[in-house]
Amino acid sequence: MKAHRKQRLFIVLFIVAGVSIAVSLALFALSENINLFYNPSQIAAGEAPQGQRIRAGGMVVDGSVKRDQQTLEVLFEITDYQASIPISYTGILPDLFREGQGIVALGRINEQGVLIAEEVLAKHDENYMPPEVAEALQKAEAAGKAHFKPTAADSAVVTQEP
Amino acid sequence: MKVWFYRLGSPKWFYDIAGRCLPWLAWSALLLIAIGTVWGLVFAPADYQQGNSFRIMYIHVPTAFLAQSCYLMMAVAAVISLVWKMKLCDLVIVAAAPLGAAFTFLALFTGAVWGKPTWGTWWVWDARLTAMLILLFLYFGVIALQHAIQDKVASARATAVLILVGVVNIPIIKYSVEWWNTLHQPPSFKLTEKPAMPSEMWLPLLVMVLGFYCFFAAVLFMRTRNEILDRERRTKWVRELVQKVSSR
Amino acid sequence: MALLRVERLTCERDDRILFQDLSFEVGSGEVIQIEGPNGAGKTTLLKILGGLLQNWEGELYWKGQPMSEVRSEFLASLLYIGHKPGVKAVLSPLENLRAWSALHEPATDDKLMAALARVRLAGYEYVPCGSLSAGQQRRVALARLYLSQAPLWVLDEAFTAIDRSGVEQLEALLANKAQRGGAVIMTTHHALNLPGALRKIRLGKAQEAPEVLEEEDLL
Amino acid sequence: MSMPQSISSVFMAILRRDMLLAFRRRQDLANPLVFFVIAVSLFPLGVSPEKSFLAEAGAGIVWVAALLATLLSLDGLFRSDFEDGSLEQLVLSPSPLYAIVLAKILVHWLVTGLPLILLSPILGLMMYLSSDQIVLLGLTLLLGTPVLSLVGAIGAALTVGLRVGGVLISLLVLPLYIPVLIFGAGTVNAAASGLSVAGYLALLGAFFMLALVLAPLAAAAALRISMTNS
Repeated sequence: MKAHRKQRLFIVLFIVAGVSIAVSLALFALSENINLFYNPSQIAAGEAPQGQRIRAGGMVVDGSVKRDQQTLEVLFEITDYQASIPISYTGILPDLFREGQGIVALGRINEQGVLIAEEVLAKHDENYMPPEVAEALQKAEAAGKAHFKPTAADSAVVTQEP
Repeated sequence: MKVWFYRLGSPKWFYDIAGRCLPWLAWSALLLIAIGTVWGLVFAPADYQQGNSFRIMYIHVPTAFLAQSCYLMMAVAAVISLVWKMKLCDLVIVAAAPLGAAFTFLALFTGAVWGKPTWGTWWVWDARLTAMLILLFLYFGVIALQHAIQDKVASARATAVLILVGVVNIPIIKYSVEWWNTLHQPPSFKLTEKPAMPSEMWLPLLVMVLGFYCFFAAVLFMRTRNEILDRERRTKWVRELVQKVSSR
Repeated sequence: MALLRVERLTCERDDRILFQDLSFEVGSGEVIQIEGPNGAGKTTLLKILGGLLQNWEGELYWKGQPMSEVRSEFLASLLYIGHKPGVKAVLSPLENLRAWSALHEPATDDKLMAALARVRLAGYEYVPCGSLSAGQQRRVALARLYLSQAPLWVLDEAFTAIDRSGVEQLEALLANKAQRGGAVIMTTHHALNLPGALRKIRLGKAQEAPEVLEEEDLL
Repeated sequence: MSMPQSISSVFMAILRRDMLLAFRRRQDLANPLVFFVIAVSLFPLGVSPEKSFLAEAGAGIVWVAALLATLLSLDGLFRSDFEDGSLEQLVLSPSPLYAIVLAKILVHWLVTGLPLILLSPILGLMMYLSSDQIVLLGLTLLLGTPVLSLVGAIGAALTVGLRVGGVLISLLVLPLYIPVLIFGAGTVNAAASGLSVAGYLALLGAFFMLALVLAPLAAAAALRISMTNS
């Protein structure tokens, strides 16, 4: 009878050991910061590979959007409030694309360090508000009292990273 | 304690209690959803960025909640079914699986409809969306296995094992796809924090979520009652019940 | 004390009650033959006793203790040969027995060869079982009876495709088993010639109209 | 009553038996491999034979094909044992079913997963992967294919004895394969982008350990339940 108990104990120990190894490996992986998503400071620091398809995300810099008059080409910059990188995109932008808004761009970085985007997706945050409130906030921000958007936007970018 | 536990597991007892709760649940679901719909669609203000399209949130968020809650509930039922062999839990799982699949599908569908105006695309291979799609596949697997095994007891046990394997995998799947790619906004509702939207926007959402939960509970009770009648059709109480109804 | 005790065993499959409130005991030295028409649930009963099925109500006791608590001891005391003999067609009789004995009853190759000789398979040790006749394949499975020290044997139609002299030989084996204090539960279509030890349990005819049950029975 | 045998001797006995069975039916073993090679070579034909595309998508393609090839071979894991009654004998063994199932899965991996890994360099060359990427692809497959066998065994155990078994396994198991696929192919892509792969490999290792210890538990429970199917 004892032998059966011993066998069961052996299996339980095996399972416990395996699970603990799995957990420690997973914790190690977490510390390694796996990422398929680059923020502007990483790209500016040259961490992103050139010529590979990557994803970059950040806020569109106020006043940086320049539209070509003849073609659909748009040039703009995105920022994470530490660094900014230029993005070029040819095509129709989503409705939600506007300055100060978070976006995700898919594309390759060329030699000049410009991200040539194949796709631009507008990211919307969890902050919903009526237009009047937004207007009031903007006015307040213009008056230099509240710093509403950047903080909310920052948090939106940070959540994209593990 | 044990008596109480076994009473809870008794199909007849559940049939009676569920029958008594049913009208309450159904009416509150109807009322809450009606209020929430009107409030959310007519009275809540438009969003400063998305305009009116954000209003689909009032369906999208409750369905997404339910899709996950339903799987969680099935997992709890699966544990009880495997450990204590409570028959009622098997019936609840049978009743819940198609509901969960339906809500997952609805969440995905409304998400796609919402994604078009906001993100500029119907579908993106984003973490939350992909995880939801996989959840839908898990539901399909559960339903398929349920129907593939003839023997009722074996079918329930096998399904319970599958659900539990899925539960272990759901966090893994969730984090895998999250690291892989993300675009979706963080949850609009957190239990621990004040929602990041004004009360005239989230109160109707709260009403809708409550309404959908009531609706889910009502449909689940109805379906479970049907399962009970089918499974217990040879017992005395079901026969008496049928006689009473047919003589009326 | 009885080796195996069955209390109020009820089983329904596919919406049909096979047997209800079945209670009996199996003591050492007994050979029990389960009888009944086709579809009466003989195989199901043996599978339940062997611990293969789970969809039944009632209690099983092994040496006075509830089965769920002493399951591994019970399995170590059981030899079960089912409808399907569990013989691999691509393996030879010797390889089949080796695989079985590694799991159930450690034995040297010499012992395995001797057991094969007892079931008149000497000379076929290295032939793939797929090329043997049905009766010979069945005998590969029955060779386990000559190796097993387990106190309880559960044999479901074990004599299928076995010729007359083979059956006689097996009858002697069973009688010997009972004499040494073992117990056998079996089904067979053969009329068994086992003076003294044989007891029969008859399962009722398959019920056409299902019984009305009290609610507690189904809980 | 016989004394139970040690877990390791039971494990080895099952290993020997199943390897022998696989060897006797070796012509069947080639099928998933042939499928693997054909499935991979469909992509250049069906999508694009362009070098840049294949170099970028190659690792993912090989991974998807390996996954499907494993899936194809899963149905046989318990089925033949179920059909001839051997499974009853395994389930009724006094030794822990956990160890028996683990041994059977190991054999499944040795005869399907391992050959896939050995074939992967050739397919990597056909997909224009660099030699570093090919090595890494082999490494991820080494960590990942055991997970495919282990998790697949749960699906096989749940469906053994069912008529629709083969198709149903895919439905049950494929959603569970997705994390392995993401990180398996992701490792090679990350390396191509010049990123560190240690984290990816650690995660694949974590999946492997978790599946190694938990999957036999679920598969054993599923097998006991499936004994009702006849």
